[in-house]
Amino acid sequence: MVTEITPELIRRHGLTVEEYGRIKAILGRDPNFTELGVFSVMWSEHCSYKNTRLELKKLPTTGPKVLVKAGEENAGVIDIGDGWGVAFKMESHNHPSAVEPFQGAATGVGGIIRDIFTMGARPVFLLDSLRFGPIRGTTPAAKSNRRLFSEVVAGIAHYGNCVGIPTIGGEIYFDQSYEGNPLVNVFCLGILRHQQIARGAAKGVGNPVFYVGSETGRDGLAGASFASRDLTEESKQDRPAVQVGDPFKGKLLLEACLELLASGCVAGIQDMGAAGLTCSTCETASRGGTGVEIDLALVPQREPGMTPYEILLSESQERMLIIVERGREATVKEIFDKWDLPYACVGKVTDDGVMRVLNHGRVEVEIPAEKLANDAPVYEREVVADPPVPEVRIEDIPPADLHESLMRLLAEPTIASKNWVYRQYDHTVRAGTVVPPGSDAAVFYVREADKYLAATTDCNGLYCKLNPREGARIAVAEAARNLVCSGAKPLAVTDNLNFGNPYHPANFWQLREAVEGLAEACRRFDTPVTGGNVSLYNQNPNGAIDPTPTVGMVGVIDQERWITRQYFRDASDVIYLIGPIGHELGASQYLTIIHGRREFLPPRLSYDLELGVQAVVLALIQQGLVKSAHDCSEGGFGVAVAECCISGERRIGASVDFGHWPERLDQILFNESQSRVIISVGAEEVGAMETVCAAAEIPFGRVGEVGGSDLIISTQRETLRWDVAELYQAWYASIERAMSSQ
Amino acid sequence: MKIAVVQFPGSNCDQDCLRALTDGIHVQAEYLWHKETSVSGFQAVVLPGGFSYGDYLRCGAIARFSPIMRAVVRAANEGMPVIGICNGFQILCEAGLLPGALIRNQSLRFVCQPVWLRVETEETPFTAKLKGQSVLRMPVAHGEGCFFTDPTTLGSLESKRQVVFRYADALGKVTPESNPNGSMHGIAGICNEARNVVGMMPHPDRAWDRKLGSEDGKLLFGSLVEALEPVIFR
Amino acid sequence: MVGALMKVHVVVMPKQSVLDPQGVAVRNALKELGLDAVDSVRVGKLLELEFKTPPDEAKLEEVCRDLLSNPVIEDYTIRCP
Amino acid sequence: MVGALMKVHVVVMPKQSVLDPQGVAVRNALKELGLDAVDSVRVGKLLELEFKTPPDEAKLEEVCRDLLSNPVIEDYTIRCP
Ligand SMILES: Nc1ncnc2c1ncn2[C@@H]1O[C@H](COP(=O)(O)OP(=O)(O)O)[C@@H](O)[C@H]1O
Ligand SMILES: [Mg+2]
Repeated sequence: MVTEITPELIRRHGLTVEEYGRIKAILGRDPNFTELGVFSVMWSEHCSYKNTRLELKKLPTTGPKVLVKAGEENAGVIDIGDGWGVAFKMESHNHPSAVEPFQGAATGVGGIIRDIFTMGARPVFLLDSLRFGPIRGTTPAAKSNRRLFSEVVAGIAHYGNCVGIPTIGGEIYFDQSYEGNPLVNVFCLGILRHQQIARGAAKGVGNPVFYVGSETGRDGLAGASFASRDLTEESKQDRPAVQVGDPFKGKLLLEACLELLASGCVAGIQDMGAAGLTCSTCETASRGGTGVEIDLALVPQREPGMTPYEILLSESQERMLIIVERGREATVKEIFDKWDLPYACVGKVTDDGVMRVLNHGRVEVEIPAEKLANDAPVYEREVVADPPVPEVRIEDIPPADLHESLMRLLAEPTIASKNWVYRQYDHTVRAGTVVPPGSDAAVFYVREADKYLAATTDCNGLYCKLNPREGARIAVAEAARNLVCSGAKPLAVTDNLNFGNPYHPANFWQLREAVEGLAEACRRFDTPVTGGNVSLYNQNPNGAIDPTPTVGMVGVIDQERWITRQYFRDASDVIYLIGPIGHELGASQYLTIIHGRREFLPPRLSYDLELGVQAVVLALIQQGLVKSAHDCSEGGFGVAVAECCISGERRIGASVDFGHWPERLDQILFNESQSRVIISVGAEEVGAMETVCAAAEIPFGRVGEVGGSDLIISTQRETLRWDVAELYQAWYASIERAMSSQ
Repeated sequence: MKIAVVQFPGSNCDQDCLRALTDGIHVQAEYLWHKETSVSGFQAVVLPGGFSYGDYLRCGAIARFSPIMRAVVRAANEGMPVIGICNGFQILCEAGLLPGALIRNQSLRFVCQPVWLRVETEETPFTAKLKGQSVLRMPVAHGEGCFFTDPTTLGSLESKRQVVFRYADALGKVTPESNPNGSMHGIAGICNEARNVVGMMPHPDRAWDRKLGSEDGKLLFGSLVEALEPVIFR
Repeated sequence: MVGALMKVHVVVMPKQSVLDPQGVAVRNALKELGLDAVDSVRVGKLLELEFKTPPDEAKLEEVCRDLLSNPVIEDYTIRCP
Repeated sequence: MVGALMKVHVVVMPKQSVLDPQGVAVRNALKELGLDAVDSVRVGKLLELEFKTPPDEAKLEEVCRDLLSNPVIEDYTIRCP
C-alpha cells in the first residue's frame, strides 16, 4: 500500500515545510513514506544537532593527546601513554527515563556501553549524573520523585551490574526544577591499545555488511524524534517508544564484538542507537565516502509482519552493524555462533554513495547517504538574555542558628551521603576500584594497562540558572579540582548539555552562554572535549529545567602513592585551607535550604587563582606532604570540613579556629567561593608544606587540627561544637530515611 | 597443577578469578567454556560470579544444565575441590551440589559493600590455611544472597560443621547489623558433607591486591594450592 | 480472627509487542532439556492477594494499574480463583 | 504454519515457610494506597508456555520440577487455561 504524503503527515514527522523542500531537493523527487520516516529521525535534533551544531563548534576538541576527535566517531579517544588510550563519553536518557524510569535508565547504560566498545575499547567503568525533584515529604510530587529516583537507580544497577562494568561514581542533585523531568546522564570509559581504534566507516566497496545482536522488534519506534520534543501529557501516549533492555544480550554482544575486532576481520563497526538501522547504515556510508545497500528481508526479526518503515526506525537494543573484510565471513559465523548471538549478512558496501534499502529485492529507500547524514538544516536560534541577577547583601540575610544549619545542610539529600545509591551499584567488579564512590573523585586501576585513572562528573544547575556562563566555567573548574584532590592530572572532558526547548530564546541564550563558558574553561584547564551529547526539550509544566551542562572529566595518576582521599586520617594532623576563606553566598545551599532563597549572583571563578590552587595541591600531594584533600563545594567550608570528619571508614573529630576573622561566621562557614581545598598534613611536614605554599604565592592558612570526637569551630567571638557521631547520622542515613518514608 | 575457571554466558567475574589465581598467587589457571563436557587436565574448578544466562528465571537455574556442569558434578562427586563464588554459589545450590537456596536480599535491593567474615571451619581445601575464628575482609555484590533452607537441613549443616563463613563485625562477632542480606544464621558460605565443594557469596576474587584494600582472598586460594600440592607428586 | 479470607489473583504479563528476555531464555533452556515442541514462553508475575473483607472493585483496578503493573510494558488481569 | 498453538500455564509460588519480603512490601504499599482490607500478599511467577504439539506429560512435570521451580523454596502447579 502507498501512503500519501500530506502536510499533516510531514508535520507529525516533526519536519517543517522548508525541511521538506530540502528533502525534495536532495532526492529530486517526493520521498515515499519510508523515506520520510528516515529523514525525520536523521534530521531530528537528537541525531542532527540542527539547533546546536553551531554552538558545539565552539568547544576545543584538539590537543596533543587527542587520538580521535569529538564528532569524528562514536566517542573520542585520548592517549594515556605507553601505547594505551581511553575512549569515554557521556549520554543522556532523560525523556525515556521520565516515562519509564527503570527501562529508560537501563537502556541508557546499554547505549553508552555500546558507544564505547564500538570504538574497539573494553569498557572498564561507568559514572552516572542524576537530577530529580525533591524526595522528602508526603506530597504526591515527593512520592513520585521517590519512585522515579529509586526506579532510575535500580535500572542503572540492573544493566551495569549484569554486564559487569563497575559504576564507581557520579553525582545527584534534588531540586524543584527537575520535577517531572529527571536528568539521567551516564558516562562510560573504555581502554584500548592505539592500534585497536575501530572506525564507524563503511570501507571497501564489495565488503559484506553484517547485522549482529538481538532481533529487531517494534520497540522504541522513533525514539530519536521522541527525544526531540517537549515532555507533555501526550508524551505519556508515546510510551511504546520506550524500549526494553536485555543486559545479558548486551554482555554477550560486548564480548563477541571485542573478540571479532581482535580477529582483524572488521572493516567498520557502528552501534545501532538512536534511529537504529537507519542511522548506522547512512552514517557508516557517509563516513566511508561510500554507499551501503541492505535488504530488510534478511534482518533478523522478532515479530511477524513488520513494515520496512518499522524495521528501519525500530530502536530495539543490543544490535550492531559490522562491515567485514570480504572473505572473512566465516570468522563472524564462528564467533557469533560461539556466543549464541543472531547475525546475518544483510547487504554490501557500494561505490555510488547511496543508502539503498531493499525489501525482498524491491527498492524501498534510495537516498544519498552523505547528504542524509550531514545536510540536515543548521539553525541559528534566536536568543534573549535573562535580566542580570543582583549580588546578595549580607545585611539582608538574618543570621541563622549555625549548629542546626550545619546539621540540616548535611541531611539535605543533595549534600547527604549517596551510599543508598552506590551500594546498589556493583562498584567492585573487575577488581580495580582503588578509591570507591564517596570521595571527591573515583580512582580505578586499569590492570591491563597498569594505569591509575581518576574520574568525576560535576555541574551545579542553580549556578547555571543564575549565570549560565559562570556556572559552566565552575563545572569545569570543580571537576578538575576534584581530580586534583585525588592526586590526578586532568586530561580531557566529555559534556552533556541538558537544556529546555531551544525555540524559547531565553533557553537558547542559556545554552549559548553555557557552551561558551565550557569552551573557555576547557581551554584554560587544557582539557579538550572528546565528545558528549545534547538533550533539549527538558521541560515540565513550570517551564524549563535549570540549565545543566554536566561535565565528565578524566585524569591520570602516575604513581600509586599519589592517590589521595578526602577524609581526615590521624589525630594531631594539621588542617590547612588552600585558597581564600571566601565570602560569596549567592546561589549557595545555605541561602537555598536554610533561608529558602534560590537567588542572587553565584560565585565567580578566577582562573589564575584556581589554577594556582590546583597546582599547589598537586605539588604537595606529589611531594608526599598531604594526608587528605577535599575541595569546598556545595555547603562551603562548613560542609566540607564535616565531610572530612565523617566520610572515612573511621570517623574522627577536628577543631578549627578562625581567630579574629571579621566576617560573620555563617558567611565564613557556608559561602561557596571557588578555588578552595581543605588538606590535612602530618605535624612533621608542616614546615615543608608551608614553604611550598609560600613560594607559590597562593593564599593559604593553618585553620586547625584533627582529633577528638567532636567537630569544634570557633572565632574569638563564638565557639560551635558538634558530636561527630551526630553529624554522621544526619548525613549518612538521610536518603535512606527519605526513601523508607511512605 | 592447573585450575579451571568456568565461563558461562553472562559470567562477569571470570577475569577477576583468573587474575586472582595467576597474578595473585601465581598458579596456572585457564578458562573452561560452558559448552565443554569434561574437566580433565584440571585439579580444581572455580565457578565465578556474574549473571549466568542473565540470571533469568532464578539465579543459576539455567546455568546448572549447561554441558560443563555435568562434568563438574561428576568431578565433585569424585572429590575434586570446587568453589562457587556469588553466582557460582547459586549455581552449586541449583545443581544440588550444595543444600539450600539463595533468595532475594531482605532489603529487596542489590548490595555492594565490604564485609567481615568469620571463618567457621578449616576442614575444607579452601580454608585449611586459615586460623580458626580469624576474620577476613572482602566485598559482597549481589541481589540474591540470602541463604535459606528448611530447619532440618539447617540443623544438620550446623551439626556437621558445614557452615564455612558467617557475616560478622570486625571483631568476629556475628550480629544482625553485619548481615548484609538476611541470610539464616548469618551464613555467607557453606560446604558439602564431603567438604570438597564450597560456595560463598563474598568475593575473594576482589580481595587479592593491597590496592583493593584487602589481600585476604589470597589466603583462600593459597589454601587450595596447598591442598592440591600432593596431586602433583602423585 | 474472621473466617475464610477472600483470595484475589492478579496476573501481570509483559505486553505481546514488548521484548521478554526472560521468556526467551526459558524457551531456549526448555528446548535444551528436550521439550522441542515448545514454541514460545512468556514469564509474568502472579500476585496472590488475601482480603479480610471484599475489596472495592474500582480501588483494586486502580492499584493494579498504578502499583502492581507497569502499563508501559505490562498488562494485568484480575482473577478470583 | 500449523493451526492453533496449545497453551500451558505453570504457576510457581514461594513456599509458605519461605519469607517473601516482596509480598510484604506490596502489602504495605497496598494499605498505603487505601486497600486496608488486604491481609497478606505473596508474589509468584506465571509462565505461559505455547506448544506446537501437545508436550509429553512426564517431560513437562520433569522440567517444572527441575528447571521452572526450585523445590527448596517454591511449589508449582500446571494449568491448561
Ligand atoms: N555536547 C557535546 N559536546 C561535544 N561533542 C558532542 C556533544 N554532543 C554531541 N557531540 C558529538 O556529536 C557526535 C554525535 O553525538 P551523538 O549522537 O550523541 O553520538 P551517538 O550517535 O554515538 O550517540 C558524537 O561524536 C558526540 O561526541
Ligand atoms: Mg568535590
